[in-house]
Amino acid sequence: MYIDHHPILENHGNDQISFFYDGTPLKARQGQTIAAALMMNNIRKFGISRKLRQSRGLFCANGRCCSCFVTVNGLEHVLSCTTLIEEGMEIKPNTGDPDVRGGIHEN
Amino acid sequence: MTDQYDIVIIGCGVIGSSIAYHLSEYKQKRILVIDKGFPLSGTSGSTQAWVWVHNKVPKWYGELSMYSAELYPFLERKIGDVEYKRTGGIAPFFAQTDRDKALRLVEEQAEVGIKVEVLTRDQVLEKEPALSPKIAGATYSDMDGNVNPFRLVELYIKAAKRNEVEFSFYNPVIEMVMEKDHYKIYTKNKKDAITTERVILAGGPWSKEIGELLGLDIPIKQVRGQVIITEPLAPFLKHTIGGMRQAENGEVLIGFSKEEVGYDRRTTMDVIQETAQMAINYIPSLAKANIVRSFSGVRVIPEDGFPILGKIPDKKNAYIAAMHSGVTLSPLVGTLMAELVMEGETSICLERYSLKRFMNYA
Amino acid sequence: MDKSTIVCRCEEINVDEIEGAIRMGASTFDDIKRLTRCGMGPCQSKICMNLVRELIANNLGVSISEIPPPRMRMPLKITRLGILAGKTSSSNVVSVFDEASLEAGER
Amino acid sequence: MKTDVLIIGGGPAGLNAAIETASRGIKTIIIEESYALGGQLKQQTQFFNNLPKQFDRQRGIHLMRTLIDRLSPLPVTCLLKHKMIGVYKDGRIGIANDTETFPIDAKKVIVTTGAAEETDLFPGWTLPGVMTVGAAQILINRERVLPGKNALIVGLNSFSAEVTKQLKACGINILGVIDKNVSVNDKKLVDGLEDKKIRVMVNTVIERATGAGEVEKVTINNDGKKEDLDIDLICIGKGLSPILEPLEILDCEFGFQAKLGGLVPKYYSTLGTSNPSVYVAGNAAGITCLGGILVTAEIAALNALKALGVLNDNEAKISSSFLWDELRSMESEESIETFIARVAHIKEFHEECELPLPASFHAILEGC
Repeated sequence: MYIDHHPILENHGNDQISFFYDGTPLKARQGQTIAAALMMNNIRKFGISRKLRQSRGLFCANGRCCSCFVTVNGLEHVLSCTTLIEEGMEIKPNTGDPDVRGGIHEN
Repeated sequence: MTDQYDIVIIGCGVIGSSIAYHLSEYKQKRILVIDKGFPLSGTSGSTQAWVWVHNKVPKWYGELSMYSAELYPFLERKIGDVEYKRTGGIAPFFAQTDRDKALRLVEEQAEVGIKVEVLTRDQVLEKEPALSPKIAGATYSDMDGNVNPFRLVELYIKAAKRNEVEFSFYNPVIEMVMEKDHYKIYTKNKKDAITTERVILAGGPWSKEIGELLGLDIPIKQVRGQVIITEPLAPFLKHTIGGMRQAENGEVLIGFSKEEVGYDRRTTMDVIQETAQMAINYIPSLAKANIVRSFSGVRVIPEDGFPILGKIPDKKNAYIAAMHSGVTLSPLVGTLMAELVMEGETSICLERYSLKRFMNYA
Repeated sequence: MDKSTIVCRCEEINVDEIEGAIRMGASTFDDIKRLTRCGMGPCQSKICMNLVRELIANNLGVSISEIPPPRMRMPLKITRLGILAGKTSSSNVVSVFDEASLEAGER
Repeated sequence: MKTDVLIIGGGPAGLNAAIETASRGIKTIIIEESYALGGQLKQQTQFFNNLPKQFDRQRGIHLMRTLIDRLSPLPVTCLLKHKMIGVYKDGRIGIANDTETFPIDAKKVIVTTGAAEETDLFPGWTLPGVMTVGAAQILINRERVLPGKNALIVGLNSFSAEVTKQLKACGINILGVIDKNVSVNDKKLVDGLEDKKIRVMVNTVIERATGAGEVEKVTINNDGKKEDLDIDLICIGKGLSPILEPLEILDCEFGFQAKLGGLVPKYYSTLGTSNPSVYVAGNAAGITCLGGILVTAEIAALNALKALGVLNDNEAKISSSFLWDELRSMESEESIETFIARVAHIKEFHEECELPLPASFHAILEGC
């Protein structure tokens, strides 16, 4: 959800941009990271883990934990928390990691 | 831990742990393995872990490698799954002039039963479509493969432990004294000497230092190899490629470097960048893969390139096993060294590999 | 604490696996890393470093100050292979085909 | 690329260090991993009262502007979206951006990489909706996005308390702030939260967090008494520790100082490390307050300038003793323990190297 009236900060510009998430067109604000653009659209699960197939999303927001990987315009494993959203970007969740070692499945 | 053993093995890498395991199968001797660090903290934990045969020359060295590779399936039945994969090995070349060299290799290896093929570019690309079309050709053999070195060492140790072998880690050997029918070994963590009838030196690149404790000059060099590793990728490389392979977990390990810098285990941007460039020359599509980490290992290169195996001349009941390609050779070296210690003779003649060959030069 | 709790988010290594390695004699992060793959994933132990050091300290009954950090490896952040590749004059890197002759001592 | 001074990290410490070096005309490059300068100041909406003399009391985000404005006319190159990834054999620093990897040859390197948030371990901490308090603060103040509606905060310290209040002000329902310790030393912290009608529970841990696809429920355990809460956000505030990776591959040694955040690079009274060309400042030199971050940056920059021959001994000595006084006053205002630990850390390293502490430093020691 977008914070329209921030208790302290002035309102952002209203520059909206469009992007696609798994094929669905969505809106974001200019200057947001991909992670924020997704969370603004109530998407918090960005992918599933490789081995145990557990849900993953934003954790550290500082490019360190690598939990927020998404696929951007076909490029896999992009850190969504440090990459800015751009007009027309095609974002896909990171659900396609090969389950090369097997494991218990959970979603 | 008591202080008296029949056999002490110094070094718990892939060679030391394999010898320990194979000796323990006789279930006759009290065996202790000592390591200055923790298993896998040295060379055996920092390797691409090829089980590589086909371009080991001359042919007698190729033959030794072949026998060892053939033991892996049997070894797995005894110690467990070490993720041995006989993937077949491709060694690409970029210049047509290398083709003659490749054909000579085929002839030489054929004499000992190693089947090597020379592939054209199209044949290479058919086997491994991800390889660069700039490749001129490759040598190929279905004997090559790879193994998980972490599982390998861990399972050698576990199997040996089941046979009551004892282990002492983080315990460097500081002094060795040869008395008339036994050795006294002094270590950092133990006040009293450990006594043993026989001692086996399996210190890998540290063999030089360990040898000095017995007054020996072991002719080996330390050669650093740096390896870079990608994030796990969907399986796309079926074969072990000269310089790179895809591990079972999807990571691609890439390494081509050789530097003589002693025991310095650092990695450097210089070599990492060169290795990355080389990787792209081989497999252009890797350009988009994330590199997650690098590591380096200090490899052992005996001065003439070949393993040093067997009894140590002029030292009673002392043995040595030091070689490059310890991963490839570990099942066979373990078997042969155990035979040598227990039975006094080996099923494959090790004369050629004796430390004596260096002493004759002197 | 539930022993199946994940410690290493990337490689999905749990408390039990780490304590198993400690029982085998592991006493540093790097020992555990080699036995379990803990800390070998994309974040390179940035998130689990102190969690694991604490587990070691608790299990061995020593202070966390005694437990050295894992060795950091380049690249410090995940980097695309293509971006890493630089045109440099090759010095230490040889093709495996040359390696065969090297090993054979043909120099 | 060649430079006199390379600064790793464009947060408050990096910016302030660059102001010092660049204002003396020294060629300075800052590399910053993010798309913008400012580091964690980018989302600090709270006021900071305890700042060095040259700064008025102001919000973190405004201080960021102040620093950038002071820096912008100076001869400094800021490389955004550039990260340090390694070191070459000859000591040059390996930098990667979106397209290439290249070396920077720097006479002096000042590492101002800041701090990373520590985490807590409980079943379910990997679920989406569980994040660090710092991440939640970035979302509300930098991104203007609500990370959830009903939140539980784990770990009570001044930073987590501040962010909790900010989350509440944005309309998030705070179900509680829990801490595993039996009591909280800082009564002001607890009062500050309770004044805002936020429940504080000590001696309380998370038993587990669960949810399908994202966190939905958490079981907390207050001294044996279990309670289930419906939440969609858990913020972990376990404190900070210095970011060490770049220092490690630059061969800097580390020591342990619990009050400075655990492992900390060893450094002299100059803030020079065991690598003669590397200095460290800000939270990377031990977790401190914003005032401490800014002053350590000045000290490191000053000593780098001295080593480069830009300042003479006397100038450096006078400024240095002034700055150390200021650092002591900044740090004792917030927590004297930080300053005491810092001094002990420095003393230990000087003793280890058998290098006497400068005379001016003894006066500082006597002061604490």
